[in-house]
Amino acid sequence: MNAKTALAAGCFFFGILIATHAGAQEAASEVQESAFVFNTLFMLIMGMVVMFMGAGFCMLQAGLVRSKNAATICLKTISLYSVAGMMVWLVGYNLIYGVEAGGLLGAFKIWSASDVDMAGASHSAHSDWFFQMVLVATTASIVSGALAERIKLWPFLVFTAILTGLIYPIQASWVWGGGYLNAEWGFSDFAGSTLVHATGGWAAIAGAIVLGPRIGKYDKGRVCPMPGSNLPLATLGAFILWLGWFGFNGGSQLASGSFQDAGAISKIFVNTNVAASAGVLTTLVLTQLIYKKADLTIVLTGAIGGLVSITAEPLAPAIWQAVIIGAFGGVLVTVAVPILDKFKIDDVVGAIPAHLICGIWGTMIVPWSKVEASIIGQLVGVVMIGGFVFVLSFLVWVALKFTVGIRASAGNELLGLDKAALGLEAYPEFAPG
Amino acid sequence: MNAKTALAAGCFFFGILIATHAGAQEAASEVQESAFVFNTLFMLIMGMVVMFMGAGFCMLQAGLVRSKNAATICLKTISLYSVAGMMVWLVGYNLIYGVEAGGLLGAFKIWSASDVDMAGASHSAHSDWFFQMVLVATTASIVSGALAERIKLWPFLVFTAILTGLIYPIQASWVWGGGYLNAEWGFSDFAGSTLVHATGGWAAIAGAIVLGPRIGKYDKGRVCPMPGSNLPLATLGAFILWLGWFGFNGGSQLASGSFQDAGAISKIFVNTNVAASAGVLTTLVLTQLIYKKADLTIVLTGAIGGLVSITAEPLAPAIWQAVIIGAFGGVLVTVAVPILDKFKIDDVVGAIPAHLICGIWGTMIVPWSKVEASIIGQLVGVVMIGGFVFVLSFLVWVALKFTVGIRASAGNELLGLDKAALGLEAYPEFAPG
Amino acid sequence: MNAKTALAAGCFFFGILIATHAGAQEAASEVQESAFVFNTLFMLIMGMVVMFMGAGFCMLQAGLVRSKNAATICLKTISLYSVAGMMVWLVGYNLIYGVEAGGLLGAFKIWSASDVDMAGASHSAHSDWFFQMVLVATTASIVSGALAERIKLWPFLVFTAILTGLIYPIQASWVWGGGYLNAEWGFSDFAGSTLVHATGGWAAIAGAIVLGPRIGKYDKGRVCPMPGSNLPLATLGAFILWLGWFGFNGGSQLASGSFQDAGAISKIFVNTNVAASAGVLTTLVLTQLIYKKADLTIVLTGAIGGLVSITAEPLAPAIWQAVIIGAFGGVLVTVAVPILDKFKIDDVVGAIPAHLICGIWGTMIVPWSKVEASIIGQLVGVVMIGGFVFVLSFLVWVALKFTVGIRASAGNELLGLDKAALGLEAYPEFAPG
Amino acid sequence: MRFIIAVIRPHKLDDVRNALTPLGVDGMTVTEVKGFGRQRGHKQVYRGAEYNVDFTPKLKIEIAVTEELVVAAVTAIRDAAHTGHIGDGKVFVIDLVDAMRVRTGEIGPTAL
Amino acid sequence: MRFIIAVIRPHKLDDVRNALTPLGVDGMTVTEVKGFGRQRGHKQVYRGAEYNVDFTPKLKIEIAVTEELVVAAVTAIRDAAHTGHIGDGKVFVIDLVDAMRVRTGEIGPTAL
Amino acid sequence: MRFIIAVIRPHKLDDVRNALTPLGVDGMTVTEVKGFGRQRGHKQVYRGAEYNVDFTPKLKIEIAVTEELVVAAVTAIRDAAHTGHIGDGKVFVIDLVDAMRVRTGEIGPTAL
Ligand SMILES: Nc1ncnc2c1ncn2[C@@H]1O[C@H](COP(=O)(O)OP(=O)(O)O)[C@@H](O)[C@H]1O
Ligand SMILES: Nc1ncnc2c1ncn2[C@@H]1O[C@H](COP(=O)(O)OP(=O)(O)O)[C@@H](O)[C@H]1O
Ligand SMILES: Nc1ncnc2c1ncn2[C@@H]1O[C@H](COP(=O)(O)OP(=O)(O)O)[C@@H](O)[C@H]1O
Repeated sequence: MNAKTALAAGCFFFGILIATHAGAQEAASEVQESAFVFNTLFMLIMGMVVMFMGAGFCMLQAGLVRSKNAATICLKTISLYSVAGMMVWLVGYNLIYGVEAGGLLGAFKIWSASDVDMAGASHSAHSDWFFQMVLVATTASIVSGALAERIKLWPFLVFTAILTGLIYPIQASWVWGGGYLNAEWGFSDFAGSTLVHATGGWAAIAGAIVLGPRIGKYDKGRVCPMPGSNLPLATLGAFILWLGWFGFNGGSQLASGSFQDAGAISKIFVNTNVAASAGVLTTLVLTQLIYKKADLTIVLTGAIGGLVSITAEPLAPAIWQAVIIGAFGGVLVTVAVPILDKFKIDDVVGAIPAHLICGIWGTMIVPWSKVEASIIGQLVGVVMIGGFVFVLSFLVWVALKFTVGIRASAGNELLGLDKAALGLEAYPEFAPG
Repeated sequence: MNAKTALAAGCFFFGILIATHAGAQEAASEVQESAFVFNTLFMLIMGMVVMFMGAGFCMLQAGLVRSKNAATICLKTISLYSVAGMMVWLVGYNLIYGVEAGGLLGAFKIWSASDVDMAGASHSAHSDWFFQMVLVATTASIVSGALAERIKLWPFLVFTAILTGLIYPIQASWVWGGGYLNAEWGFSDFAGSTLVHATGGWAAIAGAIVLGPRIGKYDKGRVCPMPGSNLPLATLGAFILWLGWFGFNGGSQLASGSFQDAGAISKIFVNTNVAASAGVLTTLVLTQLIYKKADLTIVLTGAIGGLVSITAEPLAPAIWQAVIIGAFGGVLVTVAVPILDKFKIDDVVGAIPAHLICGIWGTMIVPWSKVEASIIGQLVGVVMIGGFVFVLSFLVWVALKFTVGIRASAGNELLGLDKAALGLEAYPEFAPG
Repeated sequence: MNAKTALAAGCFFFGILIATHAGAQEAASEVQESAFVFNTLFMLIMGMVVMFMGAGFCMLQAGLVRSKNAATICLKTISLYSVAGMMVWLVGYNLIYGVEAGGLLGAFKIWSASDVDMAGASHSAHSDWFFQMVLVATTASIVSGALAERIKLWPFLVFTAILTGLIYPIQASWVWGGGYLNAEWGFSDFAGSTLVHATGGWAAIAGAIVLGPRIGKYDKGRVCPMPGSNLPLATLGAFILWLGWFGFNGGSQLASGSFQDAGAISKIFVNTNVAASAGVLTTLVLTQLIYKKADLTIVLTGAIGGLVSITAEPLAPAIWQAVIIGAFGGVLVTVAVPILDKFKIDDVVGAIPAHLICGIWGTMIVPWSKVEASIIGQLVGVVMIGGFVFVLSFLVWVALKFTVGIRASAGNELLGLDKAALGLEAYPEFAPG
Repeated sequence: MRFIIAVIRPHKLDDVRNALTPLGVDGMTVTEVKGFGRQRGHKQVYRGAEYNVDFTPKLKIEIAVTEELVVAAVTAIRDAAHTGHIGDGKVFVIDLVDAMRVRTGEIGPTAL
Repeated sequence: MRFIIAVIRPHKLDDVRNALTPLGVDGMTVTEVKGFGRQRGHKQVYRGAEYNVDFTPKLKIEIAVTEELVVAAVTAIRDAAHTGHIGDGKVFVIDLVDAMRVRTGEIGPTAL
Repeated sequence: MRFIIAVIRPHKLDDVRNALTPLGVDGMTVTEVKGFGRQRGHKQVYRGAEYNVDFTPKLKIEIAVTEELVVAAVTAIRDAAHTGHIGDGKVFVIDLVDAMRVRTGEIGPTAL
């Protein structure tokens, strides 16, 4: 090879290099753009589905309360979703994600999107905010169901603001924000069995204790059922929640634009679905065996229990493991519903069995399918978050109780909150007893 | 460099050129295909969500009418959606998009897809048709709610055909079709505060005036409320509408396959959500202050009012601006509901406050956040479209009134339209008063 | 050109070759990854929408039964969805897709995902499983509506298990699994007018015959209507089904990541929508003409009839053909509802007219728009699948009848299945007659 | 004392009540009932099958009054409930042996 | 004149009405009521707690008839409403002092 | 025999029933009614318009008893239904001419 040819060859290789490099850059940016779009749209669509869970909770709860309190629970559900939206913007989001690695408390700062230049991001900041916000709203919805039929509207909304603005975000920062539990204990909670559901459940049980049971629920040691007024609506609610859970668990993958992500989401969908089915079938069989009657309302709670159980880890388990995890959630629900009654904790819609107890179960069973998780790490997370949420919620409830009061007057409770607080009736034409 | 080497080098650069060019073409076509798929799927999915708003309107209205008219409003809602689907195909679509730049009237032509070769398009023509169609159906749904409980079925459907086939498409062509208002005035209405919502509201108010109030609604100067029969259903409807609005506003970006588009859609989602939340919380607080009772039905209207308010420009505002825009929508709704009653305009479900008044507000406030829009341009659009829709609708209503008649007989109205026109009852087993 | 230059040129071309090859490979893998993601997410989202049809069937049926059986139908709907989820996993899926080309029977094997390496696949195996599963659940939902108000819960669930685990998968394998009907007859059923809907309809009619009509439905030769208790809920159900159908028909494209696929899905959406609209408007006009009253419940069945009619081929027809196909579905529904009553086949919710009769119609009309399909091939498919499903279902129903019994006792039927089997009431506070 | 049972059209309730109040009748008990009478019910169609709903919704009003008030009350009801069409309703008068106000335990006419 | 109050099983309404019409009874008023009697209500389970719903849904039929018709009417009701099981219901007969048809103002037996 | 008609507050039903059972009253018929009395209804607001709902939901209890039981029954009802506030309700006593148990055809006091 002479110099000239060498030059030509050099040119050649240099040219190729440029071409390849330019191509690679372009390709990389295209790939990145495509992934950005996939991830962003995915989180928006899944977030939209989770948002619809608000309607699910609303229908479930409106169906399970007595008709004299149905309009009030509807008002609470749409209001709490609105409060959550405001609080996550004003404080919550930056409390969750403004925490430093291994830290315990994030930043107090109104959120605004940082992604003026989106080219470096995996997905749009707004889409992330939206998805996180709808998760927070879920937590607040859980509380409203348990305390229905006797709590006053405004104190409830004050608690909701504190829950969605402070309590939830702080504990969520420990895990999803990369804080203490994530950094020190490798606590693993994929879509929030503990962070979302048990948190809602702890806040609910604290409220139920401070608030006390509905008048007449526990009479002379007997449990006096107060049957839900509209079971088809409650069933619709359970179906909507089930649907929403695909968004909840699937969306928590937080990315969709690659083989791995799309495959993972698919597996999450399947596991989520079989866990819910297993929860349904277990409660169906158990209530038939125990009570000789298949109890629709427990079966609905069973579906939710199965869903909560798989939420901590919907990706790692094999299908048969997901079935077992969901089925045991159904067992827990069936057992826990009457046990709560034993302790005179009046949980109108079964929020505590489904979200708290199954939330703990789902979190503790993670190591079974996910090797990176440890039982001890999970336990620390469950206890630490549980303790934090329960104690703080309890204090807030007590504070509210002894200042503005949280409980409707006995007269108003007997009359029904709809007439008392709203001045209207949910079903004014269908005279209830 | 000698000739040969020069030749080699020439070949080389030429080769690179070809390679790059071919690569670029291929890459371009891949990018274009990917964007096409993103955009098309996005519009289909968002369109699907908007389609579901039909169910939302149906539930909202079925919940807010008296039970003796609930089945009729259900029939109307599913029928008007069907009529809209036919009319947009037969005339509407080509009236909207067949207009010449700056023009006032599009083409009268049955629509069929032009994209035999999709390679040049940004998205599939069918997906565009679908999305436009569901927007039109929304407009028609607005009318049905305001006129409920007294209008005859068939004249209503005739009006619906005219509204969805002529009135809506003609005014929409002035803006979205690139016609007069767009070309001459830069009128800006991103997702249709005026084009969809105020248009529905103008048609509704014209109808309400021609039709008159329900028997007994205004008795000796007093307003005699006729409470909605099923508020949980109405709440479900509001939730579904809220959900649908993500499709409505988000989908109006009309594209999703780039950083910019995906980012924009995300921001739209967030702004849409906070505006609705603000509408809810404002009406909640205001009704509590004014009436000493939080009024669920006004809160639901407040959610919709907030949503309509942000619809004209869900992208440009900062979050805090969206909050204010939505909140003021809530104020307008709270104030407008009783004012309409003062004028004895009987709007059964609050369609006029939410869609017309908030639609105007949302359109007029666009320049606050979007520099390209001018107050004068917005005003011209609001007035011109309002005048056109109101006058034409009024004439059609009057024409229908004096030919076939639009109002059910007093006997049928007292009996209830369900029994009178449908020969059945919405809730036959639950004896209403 | 001398040797050296030739060498250089050779190098050059070789280099380009490599570069192009490598670029092509990379590009190919990116394209493939992008298509994989598109296809997978598409099937998950569409599957999610189809899953929601469970809620649609539940509401439709809960609204169309008498209130004393409403909770039971809710329990059945959520339970059958769960049973289907289990059975498709345990046997169904591998029966469908484990068949050899042209074969009649697939493999009996629990399903697990094969796509450890997703790089070669068009979409994730889990997403495919999910989409197939929700289709199967649809079939089972059809049956539950027809047999409502008199069938015992547990035998119904046993039948559901057999239907979703064996009957449906075996016949589906003949077509979608590439089995006999596909290989030998080119039987064409895009989204399942026959495979899903007629199959559900055949199982339902077999059950209705074996089970007999509700007590009092046919009294001394007269038809004694038993009006549905909650028509707004039924309308909600129809809307949800309509929504779900976009997932059903659109999702059956099974791919979305290309011009062709995205364009096809768009056309499917449009055709699906106009067919449903045509079904609605036809039944609306016909019931008004025949009965002088527009019958909401038949209109709802008409929407579903239009949808089922277009399901066998939602892609090939021009819009006007889709309109005609759907409209004739509406005619069939209007005519078939009273004819079934003539034969004293008591189909509570109109499942047989909508799903079976329109399913056959939709399948037989495929050759009109799709040249590859033949009338004879379609006929063979309809008859063979119809015969197989009907006979097998009939035998299973008879077997169940003479072993455990399928019919609630007359006392329980009069009392209502809710009180009898569930020990609760759907609407305990709204005293029904 | 007499116990008046009046079956009237539902939308006449306010008129009847307003006609009775001036007479000094300040208590009544209203029940939603189904009336079967000369008035035919209405035809309904459900999924293609016509059938007759035999009953018409009515309200039943029960009023305990002192003897002196009976004629005035019955006349007032008639005037207020009258439309002249079949289905206007009926008024029945029954002897009332005794009455008691639960709140005070008062008995007899003062309890009304 | 007599005022007959019959409490019957809900699904017996048509039978009872059909039994009365031939006798010349062409008016009656029906109310949905809850009956407490020897017939036990039914057990319900709600979320794991069993409880007894004490009442059974019944229909109350009120018929004003002339004295001559009372025995025939009561017998007809008994035959039509009878099943032989606990919960068949009761018939009460009260004296009817006066009756009026609102439409015409007719009074006494012709008003029935 | 007497026919007792008592209008009470809805949540007092169980108390009243429990007060009557020991007296040997083992049948009664309960109807949901709307009461208009001195007790004002409640204010409701609907979409910004206030209005008064004049009626209050009450339960009407009908009990056929033998003459001896009347005083005891009425007293028992009063004690059980009493709260001392307006709206406690009323009890009316009517003469019962005859009674029949449908199941057995028994007539008179044994039918109660
Ligand atoms: N004999 C009766 N006993 C009890 N209720 C009656 C009797 N006759 C009529 N009614 C009640 O009065 C209502 C009106 O009766 P109807 O015969 O239609 O009135 P009219 O006699 O004015 O034509 C009926 O619907 C029924 O509720
Ligand atoms: N003493 C009574 N006063 C009023 N209603 C009664 C009385 N006894 C029975 N009833 C009514 O009759 C219905 C049937 O009574 P029940 O005791 O079950 O019948 P039977 O005597 O045939 O066993 C009860 O549900 C109740 O509505
Ligand atoms: N004269 C009457 N006739 C029939 N029912 C009456 C009469 N007076 C009262 N009632 C019934 O009794 C209920 C209680 O009456 P109210 O006047 O409020 O009680 P109180 O006299 O203790 O203040 C009323 O709601 C009504 O249903």
